Amino acid sequence: MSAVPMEYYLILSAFMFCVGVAGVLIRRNAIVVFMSIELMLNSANLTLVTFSSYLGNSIGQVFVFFVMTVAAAEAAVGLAIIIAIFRNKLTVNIDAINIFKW
Amino acid sequence: MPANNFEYYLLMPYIVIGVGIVLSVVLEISTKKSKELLPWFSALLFFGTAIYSIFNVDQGLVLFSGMLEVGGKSAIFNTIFNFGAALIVLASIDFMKKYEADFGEYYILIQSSVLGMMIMASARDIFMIFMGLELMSICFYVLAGINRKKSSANEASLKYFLLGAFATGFIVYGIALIYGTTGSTSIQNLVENFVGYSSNILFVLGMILFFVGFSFKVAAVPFHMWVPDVYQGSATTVTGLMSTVGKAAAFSVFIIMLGAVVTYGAPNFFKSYFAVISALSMVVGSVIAISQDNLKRMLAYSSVSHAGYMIIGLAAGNKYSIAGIIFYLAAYAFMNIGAFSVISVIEGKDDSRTGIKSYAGLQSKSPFLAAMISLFMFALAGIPPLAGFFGKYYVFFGAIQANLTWLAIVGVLSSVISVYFYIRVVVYAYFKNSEEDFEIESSVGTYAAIIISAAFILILGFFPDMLLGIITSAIK
Amino acid sequence: MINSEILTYLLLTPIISSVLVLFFKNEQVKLIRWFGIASSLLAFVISLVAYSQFDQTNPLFQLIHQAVWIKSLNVSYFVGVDGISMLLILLTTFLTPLTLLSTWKAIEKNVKMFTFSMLFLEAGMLGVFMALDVFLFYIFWEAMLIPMYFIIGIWGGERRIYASIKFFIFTMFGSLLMLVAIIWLAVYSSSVTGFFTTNLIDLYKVGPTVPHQVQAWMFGAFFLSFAIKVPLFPLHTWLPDAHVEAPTAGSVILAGVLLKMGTYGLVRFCLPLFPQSAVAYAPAISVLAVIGIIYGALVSMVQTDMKKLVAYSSVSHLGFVVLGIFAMTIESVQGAVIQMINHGLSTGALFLLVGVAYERTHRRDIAFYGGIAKLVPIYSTFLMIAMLSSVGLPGLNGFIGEFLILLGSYKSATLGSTWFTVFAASGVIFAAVYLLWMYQRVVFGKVTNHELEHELTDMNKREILILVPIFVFVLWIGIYPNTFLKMTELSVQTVLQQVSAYSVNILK
Amino acid sequence: MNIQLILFFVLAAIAAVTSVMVITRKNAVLSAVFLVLNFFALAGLYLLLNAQFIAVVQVIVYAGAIMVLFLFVLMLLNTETEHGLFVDKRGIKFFAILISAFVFVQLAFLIFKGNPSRTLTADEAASINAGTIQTIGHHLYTDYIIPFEVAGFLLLAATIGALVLAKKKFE
Repeated sequence: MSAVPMEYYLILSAFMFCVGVAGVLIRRNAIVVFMSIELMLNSANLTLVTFSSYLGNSIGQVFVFFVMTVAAAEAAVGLAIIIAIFRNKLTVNIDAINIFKW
Repeated sequence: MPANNFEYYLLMPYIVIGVGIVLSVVLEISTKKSKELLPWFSALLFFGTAIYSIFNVDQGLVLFSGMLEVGGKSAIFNTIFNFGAALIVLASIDFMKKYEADFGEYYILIQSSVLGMMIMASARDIFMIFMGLELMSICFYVLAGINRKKSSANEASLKYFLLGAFATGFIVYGIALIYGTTGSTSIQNLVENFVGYSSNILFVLGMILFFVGFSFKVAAVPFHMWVPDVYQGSATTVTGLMSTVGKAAAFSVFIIMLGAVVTYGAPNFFKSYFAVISALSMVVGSVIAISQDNLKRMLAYSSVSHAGYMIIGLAAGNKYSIAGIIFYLAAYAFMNIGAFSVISVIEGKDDSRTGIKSYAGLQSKSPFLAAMISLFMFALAGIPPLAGFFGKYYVFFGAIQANLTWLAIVGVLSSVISVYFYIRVVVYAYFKNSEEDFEIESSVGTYAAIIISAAFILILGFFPDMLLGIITSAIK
Repeated sequence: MINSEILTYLLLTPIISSVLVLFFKNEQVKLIRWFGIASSLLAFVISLVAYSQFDQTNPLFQLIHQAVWIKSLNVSYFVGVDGISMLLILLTTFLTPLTLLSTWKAIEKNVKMFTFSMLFLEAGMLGVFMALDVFLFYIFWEAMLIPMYFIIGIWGGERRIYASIKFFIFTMFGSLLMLVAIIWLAVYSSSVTGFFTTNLIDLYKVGPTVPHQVQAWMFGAFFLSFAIKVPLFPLHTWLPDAHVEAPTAGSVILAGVLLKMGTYGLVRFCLPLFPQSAVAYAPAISVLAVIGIIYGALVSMVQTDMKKLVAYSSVSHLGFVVLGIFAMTIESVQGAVIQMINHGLSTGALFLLVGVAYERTHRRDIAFYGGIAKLVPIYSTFLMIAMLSSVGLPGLNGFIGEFLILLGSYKSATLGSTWFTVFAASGVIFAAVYLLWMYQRVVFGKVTNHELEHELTDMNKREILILVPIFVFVLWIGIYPNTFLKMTELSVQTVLQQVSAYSVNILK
Repeated sequence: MNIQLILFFVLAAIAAVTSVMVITRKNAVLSAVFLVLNFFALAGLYLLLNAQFIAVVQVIVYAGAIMVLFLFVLMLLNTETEHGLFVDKRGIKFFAILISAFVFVQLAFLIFKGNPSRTLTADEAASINAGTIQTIGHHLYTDYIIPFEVAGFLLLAATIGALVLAKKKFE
């Protein structure tokens, strides 16, 4: 495994993180925004696993396990929120659900 | 670390709330009367835990192989969380009926969020911070949209959720880098070797990302854009909860992560970061609040600027300023919960009567509420000798000690600006004549919350040493 | 330093009675009024007792009462008086019952709240004058803002909201900068004394050791706060608004006592805490004071509204006080202190008299009145006395203060120029012009307006009862000022000694 | 070239491309599908990193459960496809992309500058051991039992929350 320099993984994860950030900022569909956030979380997971593996220490992977739990919980709540809003407004476009100024 | 039975009494608050949640779920499932029982049960739970915690501040213990720090600083925070939550529960009883969302689940979620906060404030490991944060946040996402028939609540909930999860992304990425550079998630390790780690650029980057994520949670400029909409759209009592104890929980994490700076006097590498966001928050929050006509929205911007004042303490990073932050958080909890309780009484169905115009001539409708909202506004504006003043005083004191006089000056200037919009409420309540006619339905629970908040604002104002003494003994 | 609790009792009297007022019913208007007057009279009696215990031959702070308050910041509840503050405390307790009496007819809306505010305000003012801990001083300084804000905002005139907010924000702005300076001093004090302190007696030793560059900033912060309150030109713009919109009682207290808090602060804090800076900036500040004297007088001259005229005359009179303080000679500072009292009495009387007319006619413009001498002889006489006292006629109180200030400033080494005196003296002449001119237009000649004949009735017993005590003191100070000068002499000397001890090199 | 390196580049390329696809597709369903692909690529990378347990959980939990939930909601709501990505608010979106690109450059620079591989030399045996289900399970039920308990409360709260927000009957 030492064949792949650690930086490669980190750069890939940084790239995914930034793509996720860009997705949150430019997309208007709430579900896609949420998916972009999942992308960010996954990039963080990749970093954690990379470090964990190169440190030879499993704490990072335990943490990833918790992040996944949280992501699942967030997905349940987040999608419930999106369903609730869809029932009222029949749209999940962030721009269209603006009563207040954003 | 060996933990014999004797030491478990310090764990009581966590056990009580945890068991309370389970009991509440059982109660909710098993009986139709849960709606009437749960609020009182929760209030009892919270008051009990708060009082129990405050008597344990002079003990300190790290349990569960360095996961949880009980007693000491965490006991102070537990008191703030539980007391605040108890007041909010009292204020919710009648309000949630008016808001058409008096579910038993509401109280279970509040209990869970408080458990999350307690875990955040007691964390000695980044795992605990993260899990506590998420437990609290997920409860808040739901609480913000608890009445799913209301579009405003839906919107608040969605915005809070998306930006909260976005912030979580930053926090997790930051944690990943911190873990990678320190090889552990223990805060003890982080604090002890802080200076050594800080030479590693990736560690500093991780800390900054972590702090950016939490800056979202405390609503500091430029990470504040969600605040006004969420605070305005959520149920008033929920806003009261999020803006006070929720914020206190996030600040407790800042204080934990800056432990090296506070306890060991390590150089504060993040001074300039905190100084900048605090100056921005104070000024932007105050300036935008001036033009707000909706009281909830105005208080949302004011909470941004209050976050700024508290962050001054983080920039200063000495013991005085940290004690100041904790004092400020306690005072802010009482002031804001009081203010939001008054708003919840005045508020009508369908989010009506949250505008400042509804407060015109309040004095003739209800002298009590007029006096109370004025007291809360003066306290928020930092007029001595009310609790809000001492919060600011301690924080400024720490800042000047840390040679951040310029920040203190920015702070007082933005206080002057903020005076304008706070006393505007008083102007409407006392100096203007009533424009609309409505009945104010008095409510025992809410009035109790208001009176308790007001009493503590006065007590903390006249005898600040009572609380500050406890705080200093807790953070030594 | 003998401990005495008399000042605490004095402070507690209005506080407790203001809380008690809240337990009355809204409808018990008469009872509330009597209660307010009775409790403020009680405070006056207690202040007289305090005065009887006061030792004029002791230059130090007396009647001290100290108790630990906030241990963590080493802030104590620490009160005491010297001659200057004793005099101002007496002025406060003297004026409060009179103003409460004056509102018998004028205030009908929400009497309970009004009485509460007035008593609370009295407590705040007393606290300001007796606090010997900078922190405690600041608390009282700010706390008294709230009742004044309500008094202007609820019972004021048409533009009361604007005026009250302006008043509040102006004062707040200055005082918050002072707060930063106080904290800075407290933090700095630990490097001199080894512990944080806000105790004034300790700070008198700490303040002068502050490096000059920083001291200038500290001085500036304190000075700005006091200058806004005084108000010194060009920070005076809140004053005419507040004065005009406030109800009569509010104006009387505002002019009579609140403005004195600014000048008192200059004497108590600015000079002794930062002597080097005070001496260095004295000429510049005196220029502002002199501009204020002349500007206030000129603007008064063109006013058509009586209340506004009196308000601007305050700017002019307070200019004298500031000039006297910064001339830093015994005569001038003593004159300044006497002038503070004078202004409280004579301007208070003028506001009361304007209020008396306003209650009857609801008009304040000079043009509306004319030839009232025949209609209301007592009123006209009283107005004459109040006016002459304000003008500074020899034999009345105003003369003493202004004369001492001019004399002192002429000899002053800090100012270094006699031009200040020359210009300031012109202010005296202007004052004679605008006041006498107003008097002539209002009182003499034929009755210009026939409405007056129906509406304007002469003063009743209650109103006479209010004004006579004031005039007693007007005459007393005018004829035998020694009673009052003796009281302040040693205290003023102490202040000036503190200044000269640290700034000898600058003076020479 | 080493086989691991080749595998890394293939998987990394898939992960990178699919992540871009997720945020650029007009149709949300397509985005979700690409996200699933991305998760599979990540699972592959985890295997390369000797994290077998996490790789499996990634597939089961993320790709299997969470994304199915996403797709399910997408189908349920049947939302309209968005207009083109750059039809409205072009300035803001361009700016956002610029910021993200800037952040990426910054991160990449700092990663190279921090040069973590200089200090961290992978110990193959330790690394393999760290990723086994045994080690992780051991940690989970000893040192990290308290966070694990909290996770229980978290899931309870999330369940209650989801029920409150989405249940059909509204009393």
